[in-house]
Amino acid sequence: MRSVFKVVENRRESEWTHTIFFDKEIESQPGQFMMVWLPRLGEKPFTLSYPNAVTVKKAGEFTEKLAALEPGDEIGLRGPLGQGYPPLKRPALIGGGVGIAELRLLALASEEPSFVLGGRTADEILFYEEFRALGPVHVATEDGALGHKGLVTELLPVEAESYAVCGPERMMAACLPKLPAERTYFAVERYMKCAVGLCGQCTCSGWRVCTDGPIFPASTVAQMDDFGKRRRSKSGRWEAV
Amino acid sequence: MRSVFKVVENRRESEWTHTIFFDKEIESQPGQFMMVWLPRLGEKPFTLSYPNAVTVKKAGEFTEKLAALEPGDEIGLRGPLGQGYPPLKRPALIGGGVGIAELRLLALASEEPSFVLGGRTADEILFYEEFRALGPVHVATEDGALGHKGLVTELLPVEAESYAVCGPERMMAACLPKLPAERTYFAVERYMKCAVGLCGQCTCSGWRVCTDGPIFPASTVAQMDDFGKRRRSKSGRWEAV
Amino acid sequence: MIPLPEIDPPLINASGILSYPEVFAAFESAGACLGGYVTKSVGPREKPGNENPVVVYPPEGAVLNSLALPTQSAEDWERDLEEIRLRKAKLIVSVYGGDAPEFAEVTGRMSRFGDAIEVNLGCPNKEPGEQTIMESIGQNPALSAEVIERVRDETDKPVIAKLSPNSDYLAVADSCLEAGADALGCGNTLGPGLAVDIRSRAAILAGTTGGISGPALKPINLRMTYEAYSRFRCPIVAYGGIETWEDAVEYILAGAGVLGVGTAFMRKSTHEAAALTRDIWEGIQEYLDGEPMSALIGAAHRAAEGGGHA
Amino acid sequence: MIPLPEIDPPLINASGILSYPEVFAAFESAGACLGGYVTKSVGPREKPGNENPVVVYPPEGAVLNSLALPTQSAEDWERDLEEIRLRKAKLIVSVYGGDAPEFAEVTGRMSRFGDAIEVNLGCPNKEPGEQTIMESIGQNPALSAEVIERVRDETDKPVIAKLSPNSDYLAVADSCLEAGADALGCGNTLGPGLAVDIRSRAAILAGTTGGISGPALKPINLRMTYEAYSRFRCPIVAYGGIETWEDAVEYILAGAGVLGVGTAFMRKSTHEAAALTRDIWEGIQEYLDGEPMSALIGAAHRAAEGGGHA
Ligand SMILES: Cc1cc2nc3c(=O)[nH]c(=O)nc-3n(C[C@H](O)[C@H](O)[C@H](O)COP(=O)(O)OP(=O)(O)OC[C@H]3O[C@@H](n4cnc5c(N)ncnc54)[C@H](O)[C@@H]3O)c2cc1C
Ligand SMILES: Cc1cc2nc3c(=O)[nH]c(=O)nc-3n(C[C@H](O)[C@H](O)[C@H](O)COP(=O)(O)OP(=O)(O)OC[C@H]3O[C@@H](n4cnc5c(N)ncnc54)[C@H](O)[C@@H]3O)c2cc1C
Ligand SMILES: Cc1cc2nc3c(=O)[nH]c(=O)nc-3n(C[C@H](O)[C@H](O)[C@H](O)COP(=O)(O)O)c2cc1C
Ligand SMILES: Cc1cc2nc3c(=O)[nH]c(=O)nc-3n(C[C@H](O)[C@H](O)[C@H](O)COP(=O)(O)O)c2cc1C
Ligand code: FES
Ligand code: FES
Repeated sequence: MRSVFKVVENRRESEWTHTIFFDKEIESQPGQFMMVWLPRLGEKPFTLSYPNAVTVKKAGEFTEKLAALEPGDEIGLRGPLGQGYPPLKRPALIGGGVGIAELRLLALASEEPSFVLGGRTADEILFYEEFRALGPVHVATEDGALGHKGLVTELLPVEAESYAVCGPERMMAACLPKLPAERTYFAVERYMKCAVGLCGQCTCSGWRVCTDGPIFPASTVAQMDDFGKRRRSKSGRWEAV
Repeated sequence: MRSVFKVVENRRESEWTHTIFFDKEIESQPGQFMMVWLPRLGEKPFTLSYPNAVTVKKAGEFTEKLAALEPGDEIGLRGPLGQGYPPLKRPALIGGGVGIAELRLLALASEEPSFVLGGRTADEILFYEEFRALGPVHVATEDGALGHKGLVTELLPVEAESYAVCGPERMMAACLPKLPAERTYFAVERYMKCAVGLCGQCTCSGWRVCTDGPIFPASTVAQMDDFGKRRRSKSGRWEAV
Repeated sequence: MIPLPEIDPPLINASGILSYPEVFAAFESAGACLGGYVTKSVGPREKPGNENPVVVYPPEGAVLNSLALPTQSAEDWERDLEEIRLRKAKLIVSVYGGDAPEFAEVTGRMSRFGDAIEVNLGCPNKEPGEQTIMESIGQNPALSAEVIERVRDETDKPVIAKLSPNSDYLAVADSCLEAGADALGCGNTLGPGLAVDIRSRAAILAGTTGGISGPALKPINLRMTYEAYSRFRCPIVAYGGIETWEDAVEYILAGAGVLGVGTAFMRKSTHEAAALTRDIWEGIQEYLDGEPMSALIGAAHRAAEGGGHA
Repeated sequence: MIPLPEIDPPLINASGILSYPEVFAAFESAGACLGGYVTKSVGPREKPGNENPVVVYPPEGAVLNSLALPTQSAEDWERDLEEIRLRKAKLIVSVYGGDAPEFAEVTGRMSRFGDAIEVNLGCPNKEPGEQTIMESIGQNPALSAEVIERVRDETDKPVIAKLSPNSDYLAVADSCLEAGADALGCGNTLGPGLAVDIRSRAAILAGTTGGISGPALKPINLRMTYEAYSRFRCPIVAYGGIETWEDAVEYILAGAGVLGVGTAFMRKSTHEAAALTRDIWEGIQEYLDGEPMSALIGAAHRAAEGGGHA
């Protein structure tokens, strides 16, 4: 699927984060992603936070422009792509930074979710009130403005029947040993080009994240030597995560 | 659909006519046709007489080879193509020559059919016994060996609720004024190349026989100035029918 | 440059599709939205073309044809065009020959019928023993120019040089325009390509290979249109895989002012085909939303030059 | 001529698909039936390639890509190939450069790893400001020969000249074989082609145009294979729209001895892709029904020469 939609709302979520709503809903499994196209600017991967929205953290030129779109502007979407989460029972959803937004649709699709969320400061704990209405929410902020002062990993382990982790790779790598190998899922990010499994650019220890992932079971992630360590740059050169 | 099948039986029907059975059945509407391909020899239009057979009258090089195929030989088929007959109630099926064979599947699909068949001699009245089991059969032969001595048109009109005519074009043209304009259908033949409506080769007064036909209602045929008169040769030149 | 006649709506059939005037007339009677009729390419002498099979359509939107330009004689074509009149569509006579004098001869005969002459420089099919027009002329800028010059001498009607995608088409277009062509046809079929039957181990087409039309051709001829418009800003008649109004709009944005529909008529009855042309034209008009079509032609270039994101 | 290594099964990935050795290794672990791994084309210097979007897939079996040969440096590739070992697949290093000395330089570095060297003469994509390899080298028989000669000097491994379908490829192949190539790669992507977004009126690919792969390419590269085999009777590695065992058999009958799979892996997980390669190989084997594959290579030519109907 490739389509161009119209932006209908730009909702500021935090200092760095905006949710961009468009005029049609897309059916996807939580965890699948979209390639977002801004004509003549570029195309980059984002996860739906609503059936008709992506939540974007300003990280560079593309995300700056994306987060600044206004109603009436056009936004191209290709997808949904990749493998999402399987249905999860009583999951603990562990999110860091904008990764929290990527857990929203999973939270809505899950039975009795609980949340373990981390960020630099309170402002970064996205959808805090909404998640509190769904289940217990544990928070860690680096500046201590909300919840535990420190890192989200310090809140682990928590009791749950399954786990989904989405956040910066080093945070996820730190979570890996603290969570069971079964019924735990990680959202892996790599630089994407084709996003359909052809170019190999998004390799993580040989798995193509765009097609085998981005959601991987912990048992697979545990065998990925490169996870948390290295990734291929745009040109294919190894760089540290 | 394009497939190569294996011939399983060659059944001699008359001096000039053979039925070639192959190893798979093809679903079609009576009246639709197939392009029969003999590798490295050619491809020509034929109507199914059984779901897995065509009945072929030897008329030239291709039909000679086709009528001589033996079990194990390969036969390519493309189709079914074109528009067949609508469902007909109490039809009189009027056939001449090998056109009789093209009516067989229609006969089997029709309620209470009757038959009006013509040929040079008794041998050419194909499927005679089989048709007699289905309904009344009126026959005309030029040599008088079976039924009325003379032309099939001399048996018309006959009483029926609908009519289907398939035979040499001049015979069909002679039938046209003797049959009602409603509920009567003619099987038009023209030289075919693409057989899918592209090349225009099979034009009969602008209708592409391969795609708009080969089965046309009499009301349409009555408006075809070229019917019974002229057709385009392989190169597009007009020639008499 | 002689302007193209006003083709309204700017949709036509592609040459060799429908082929004969009475077939086009039947489309008109059925309410087809086609502002122009292009004849089958008319050659100097009667010629049967290749034996069947002349088409094969491997899955995935590619049709291979190896018709190899069957034609009645130009004389017989004259008789046809005298006899069979169109309702109101403009008449574009497609011409071909084995060399420049033959192209000229046919043009001389047919010019009085046509509102425009389309010169087929790109057919990639041949009967056994022949050379294709693509190889003998259409891939060579100088020989193509010679053909256009001779055609130009024979007619005061606008001349469309219909190019092969399998050529250095910008160079060919350049010399054709230099030689007096008024518009470019972008373009003929691709390849040719091959299809093999794995059971009999034979090439399927009697002509072995066949020019590729249909959706598989679209990205190629769309690029040709885009590049030709970018370089020459001349009138362009586009052909190649136009099946929907969106396809047509892509070609218009790339630079085409007239759209030819061919393979999209495959397996469509006259009524279905006529409905398809209406759908395409309605879709274009809705897209235009009141803008004149001229505002849209080549708009992808203006957008690209404008830069920035829309 | 140096024979190609025995690639068993005779299926490989196409260069630029999967790209990195660890991805291929994952395919092997998942049980893929691939007897050889072709690297992404290795260039002399690090190069990011075009910005996204680098692929668009208009419906109907055509994928357009405008990657434009992103590559880490040849040095980094050496490190990769030292580190990541394949189970048992043969290693074919695909090389490219801006001119013959660069091709030679990369070949010199990479030769020790490869069981064969594939020379990419036909990439039709470029970063802004560059020329494509297809234009600067692959469409020119003399320059292609120069590249092959220089590559030949740098390696004693078999050299595969991978051709562009958008060239006078028989002439190019002729000079490449003359210059020391041991096999032909038939071939690279087609076009390039264009896709335009009608809402924003922009070309979709950041590189504007992209080489066409997938089913739409099959009839073209199949014809290339057929013609090359007919002319040269040399070993041929075929690429282009191979998705099923039937596709593979068509190429084998046309003359290919090794089959490359690329676009067919699109949107397939590693396990699905591995299963696809098994299906293709099993289908070929059933078709062979005990005959050796060598009996099948080019059989369509023998059948055609035999004449008569099967
Ligand atoms: C599966 C997946 C889902 C994602 N979902 C979201 C989301 O919902 N919300 C969100 O804000 N961000 C998400 N991202 C990250 C987002 O794609 C990047 O932040 C964005 O591409 C940065 O682009 P930029 O031009 O603004 O920054 P740049 O200056 O180009 O880069 C900033 C960072 O983004 C990474 N990046 C740049 N381009 C790509 C690319 N093509 N593919 C992957 N990473 C890239 C760079 O490696 C770098 O680490 C997701 C990434 C992936 C792989
Ligand atoms: C829709 C349709 C259904 C037909 N069904 C049957 C059938 O069930 N049984 C049967 O015996 N015949 C049928 N025919 C006629 C059959 O196609 C021809 O008899 C056959 O093509 C003759 O080929 P040939 O090489 O043997 O003879 P030729 O010497 O080539 O020609 C003999 C006659 O067949 C006609 N013919 C040749 N090639 C074609 C062609 N490509 N398309 C149309 N007509 C052609 C010629 O015009 C000529 O009148 C049908 C024709 C059409 C159009
Ligand atoms: C069956 C067939 C016959 C054709 N005959 C001609 C012809 O006589 N002259 C010509 O210039 N082009 C001919 N063409 C090419 C078409 O005019 C057109 O350029 C091409 O098919 C691309 O358009 P399409 O994809 O819409 O079919 C023919 C194409 C087909 C499929
Ligand atoms: C995404 C992508 C990247 C490619 N990169 C290269 C490359 O680096 N070198 C090369 O020689 N061919 C490259 N090609 C061409 C393929 O190797 C192959 O020749 C072509 O895609 C046809 O095969 P297919 O239809 O099976 O994909 C690439 C093709 C695609 C789709
Ligand atoms: S981004 Fe191309 S394979 Fe994943
Ligand atoms: S045979 Fe080509 S249109 Fe009918």
